[in-house]
Amino acid sequence: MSIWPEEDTKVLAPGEAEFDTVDMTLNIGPAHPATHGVFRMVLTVDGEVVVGCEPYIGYLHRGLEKLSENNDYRQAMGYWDRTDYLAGMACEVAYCMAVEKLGGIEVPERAEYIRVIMTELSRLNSHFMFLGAFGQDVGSFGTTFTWAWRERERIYDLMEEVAGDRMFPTYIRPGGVSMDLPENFEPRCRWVLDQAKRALDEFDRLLTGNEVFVERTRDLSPISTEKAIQLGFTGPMLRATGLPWDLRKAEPYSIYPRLDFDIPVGKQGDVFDRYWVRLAEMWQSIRIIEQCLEQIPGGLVLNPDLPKTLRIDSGECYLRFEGTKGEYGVYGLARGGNKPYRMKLRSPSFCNLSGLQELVVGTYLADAIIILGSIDIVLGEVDK
Amino acid sequence: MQFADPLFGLPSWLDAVIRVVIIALVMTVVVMYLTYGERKVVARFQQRLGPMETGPWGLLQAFADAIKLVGKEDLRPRAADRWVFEFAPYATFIPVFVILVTLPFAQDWGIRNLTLGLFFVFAILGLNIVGILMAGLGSGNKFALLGGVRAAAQMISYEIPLVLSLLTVGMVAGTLDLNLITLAQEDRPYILLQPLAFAIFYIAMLAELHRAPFDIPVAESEITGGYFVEFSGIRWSMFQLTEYASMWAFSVFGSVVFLGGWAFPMGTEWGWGWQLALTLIKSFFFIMSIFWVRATVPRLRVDQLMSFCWKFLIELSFILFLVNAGFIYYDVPEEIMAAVNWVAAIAFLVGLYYRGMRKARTSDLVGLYRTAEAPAR
Amino acid sequence: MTTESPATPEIRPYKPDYGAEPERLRPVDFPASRVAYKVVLPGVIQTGADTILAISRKSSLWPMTFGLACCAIEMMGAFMANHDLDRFGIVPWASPRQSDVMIVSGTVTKKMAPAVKLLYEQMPAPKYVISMGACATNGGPYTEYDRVLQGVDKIIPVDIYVPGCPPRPEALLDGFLALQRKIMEEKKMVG
Amino acid sequence: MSKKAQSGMPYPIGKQVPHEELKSVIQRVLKEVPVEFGATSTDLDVVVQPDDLLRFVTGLKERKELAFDFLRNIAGVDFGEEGMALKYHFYSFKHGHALQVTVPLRAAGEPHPVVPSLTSLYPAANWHEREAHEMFGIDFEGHPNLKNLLLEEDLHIHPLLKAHPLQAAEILQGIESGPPGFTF
Repeated sequence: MSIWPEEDTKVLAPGEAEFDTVDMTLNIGPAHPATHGVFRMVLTVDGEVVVGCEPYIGYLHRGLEKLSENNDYRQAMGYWDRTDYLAGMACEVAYCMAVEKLGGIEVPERAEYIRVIMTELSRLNSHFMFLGAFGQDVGSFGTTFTWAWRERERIYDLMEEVAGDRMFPTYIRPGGVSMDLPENFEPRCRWVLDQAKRALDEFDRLLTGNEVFVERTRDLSPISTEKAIQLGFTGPMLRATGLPWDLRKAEPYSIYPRLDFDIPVGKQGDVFDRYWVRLAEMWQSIRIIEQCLEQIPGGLVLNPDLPKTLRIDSGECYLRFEGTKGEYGVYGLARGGNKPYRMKLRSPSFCNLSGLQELVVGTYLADAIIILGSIDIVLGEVDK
Repeated sequence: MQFADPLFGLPSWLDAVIRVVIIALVMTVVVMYLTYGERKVVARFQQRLGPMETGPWGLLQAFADAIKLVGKEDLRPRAADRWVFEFAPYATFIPVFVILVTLPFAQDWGIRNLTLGLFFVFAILGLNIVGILMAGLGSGNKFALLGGVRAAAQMISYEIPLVLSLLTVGMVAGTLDLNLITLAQEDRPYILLQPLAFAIFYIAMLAELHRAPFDIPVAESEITGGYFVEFSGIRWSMFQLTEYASMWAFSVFGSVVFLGGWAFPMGTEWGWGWQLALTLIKSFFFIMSIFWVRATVPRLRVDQLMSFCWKFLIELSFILFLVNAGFIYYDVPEEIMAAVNWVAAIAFLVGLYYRGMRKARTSDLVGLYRTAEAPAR
Repeated sequence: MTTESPATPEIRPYKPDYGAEPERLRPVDFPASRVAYKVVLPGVIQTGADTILAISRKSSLWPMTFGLACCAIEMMGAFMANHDLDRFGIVPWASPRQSDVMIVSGTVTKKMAPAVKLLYEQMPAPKYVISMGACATNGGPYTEYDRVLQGVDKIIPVDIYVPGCPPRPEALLDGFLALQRKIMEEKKMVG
Repeated sequence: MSKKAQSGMPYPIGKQVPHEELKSVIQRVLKEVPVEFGATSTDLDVVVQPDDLLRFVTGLKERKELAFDFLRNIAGVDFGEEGMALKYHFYSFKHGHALQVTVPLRAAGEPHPVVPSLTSLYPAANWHEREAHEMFGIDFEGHPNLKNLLLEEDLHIHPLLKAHPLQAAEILQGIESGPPGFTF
């Protein structure tokens, strides 16, 4: 007599699974070193392979749009630069451009140049953060992080000299910028750019030239251009698939048509291409800033005709701006008064993140972390 | 002088106790300064300063950490299995300490010399896994479970190439006695005879120690620390002690087997103090290289790690073992054996290098419509 | 209900009231039996074990790697090369079980609040909280939105408040130094 | 270098389409759907009734002359008593033109205003519609997973309605008339 019940001693037919595996639900976040903030995803893993992914956002939902509706046009700007907090100045530029579109406000030419310089410095800043955090995700123990932060501190110092604060100076105003550049801005800026070039070279050697790094990222979660467009990807996520679609070229604004720069694209939209596109974009940003420093004219930096309180009778716009993560869209509606009637943010991280499920399922658990890192989310922007 | 001649003519068991106490104290201090040293070295790689304010140049930092950890609350999660959870740190630590029993720090000076010392080390190495699995399973945490299972798979896999590469050396030396192996390296260390075995040993050692690029079981950015994620206070510091003590034990072991330990280059001419210093200096070279690798190399993925071991490293170490066995069986002169091994080692390293170069060329990877190009270097 | 309505509300000058200051910080008197080692071993142990423990605690404050919002960027900046909190023995750890300090760096929303509280409860006993920035202190610019918690001190006790929006890394560093002073002040109580 | 590379692109990048041209194309191609035209300061605006929305957007996506393959954004607007509106922003990578579609809705309240969901056409609409659902209480018919995205899952408030108030900021200590401190 067997001590085992009959049904337990089942003989597997050929072709049946050798093991019965049980899926495990793994909760990552909202406080986890790899989630870049307070993002939470619930992964269903079969051993090490991810078979399901459910993203949860909203842990930093702090009412950007509601508060914008209840504040003066200029007061509301403080909420907008805290959306993409890695590149505060770029968000200010986008918001101010939306207000200018609503009110039909002119901007002096010098201010346009200053805005482009600040936007591209912010882009450098944000992409340096990406490089550092991505290296951390892949597992290089903080070395990339500190190296990237060394450059970020230089850029922050420069911004502080220009505007008075490191991250959120509210330096850009509707109708221009709040004050002129300091006297020694040009040599300082060139010095910072030279250091950034050197750092980019170092990163190219440290990460792009690293066997382990390339082995980890290459051919990981490739995505086609059509699929990326369907999922609403923009920015480096879309350009990594091979489509050179950049709003600075596609729907030109500000003084970008006068500048000579290229759009780096990837080939197959895998994680390595996303990394490479960002790295190459930084070289282009440096080119843009150098051209701006040469071309910048003199003159006023703030439109002098503006009233103290901005009142816009009516207007509607959907302003798109090539933010650091993709298309940073601001839908604005004015119906009189000194407050915007409605301000809606179309944040690139939000839309890029919504396709996470498509990218992650079928990869390994360790890969899910670096895929999330390669999307380069900023939670302030995702959760608004 | 016989090995383990009792100190001052004490009874044998009392002598052993005294030696164990000495080794335990030295080990604790060494581990403390290894944590300090790692923070300093890695900080320098990251262009920081590292601990500076606690004592002169931060020298007391490790003591502050240790005392603080003793004073922390000892938490046990409700989901944890009580006995498994509480004994896991000890089950992890004891095997590492037992390895130290047989290591010759100077001529005829260790706790006890064992005739089958190498075999003893292999036997004890595997026991570590039990404690790690206990920690992983007993914590009642999924991250810890993943970390424990990853650690078990990784350590069992990499034990095979580790043992094979060391057996090759034992075969060349003709003994498994660690003291005699060291003595045999009086005029040339075995790294000159067996460079490929050294390379395999180094890689497998990194995997056994969970150091980068094989720090998959303790990956901070993935599973927030792995099997010890739920441990706090003194129990967590036992894991930390295990990590650094095993790093030190492996370094001493590696320098004894491959770098000539206390024997190379001065043989028995120098006194035991110099011999001890030689052993420690060589082991710190090992440790420094481990820190260096950690600060620069990203982490592998678990399947890449496994396939590297099972599809490449084990085959390579088997071939190495058989070829060297053939050399010894047919009494091939030592020079020819060294030359063949050097050719193989250089081919191994060059192969790895070219593999890396082949993958890392960005110009091949990017851009059907490439309109931007990073400046040529 | 009083009949007369106050014409102008009386405006008192702002005077912070933290309770009786010396009372709160006065050392606890232990019975003689608990400090017996001082009597038994005079000259051997000159400083009390509590002092050594407090010095160790203040020299090895390990915060949790845990960023909420914009302030987290400046918090990372404080750990990096330019400001390097590692000089003071402050290194971040991923798991709350191994951490001593929780830096609440950013806006705590009501959706996030249970997680913050859980993380605080997961930390082992001598634990400190630094509320970094205006949002964590009282909601900051977002305080009027009803999904935002008006200060993290509603759910967990806070030791140090660091002002700023966001505070500079130097300010966070100053917060840590203040926490170190606080640990030394209250050493008799944590024993 | 850039000239040569751009000649091989499948999409015309940087081409600007005047509003009038796009308007005439829509009038020609989708004449069975009753629409009104307007303009914002950036885009051509088309007002479509909710019942016609799915038919209209399917036409926008599938007609070769229009080929709006990219849904940029969905923004809800609350006009209080006057009702609500949804603003859809589309873009065509193929032709390089952009369009805003306005869908007027009845005012908020019970029952919620209903709009057909666009997730079957544009997977990108998924999160945008969930956001509009929780912020304005608009129901999207045919959405696969219509639950709260940014707010807590069991919370049924609609913060972006104009009727939703902001809360009073608490002042912990200072010149307020009550005793210092706060209440839970």
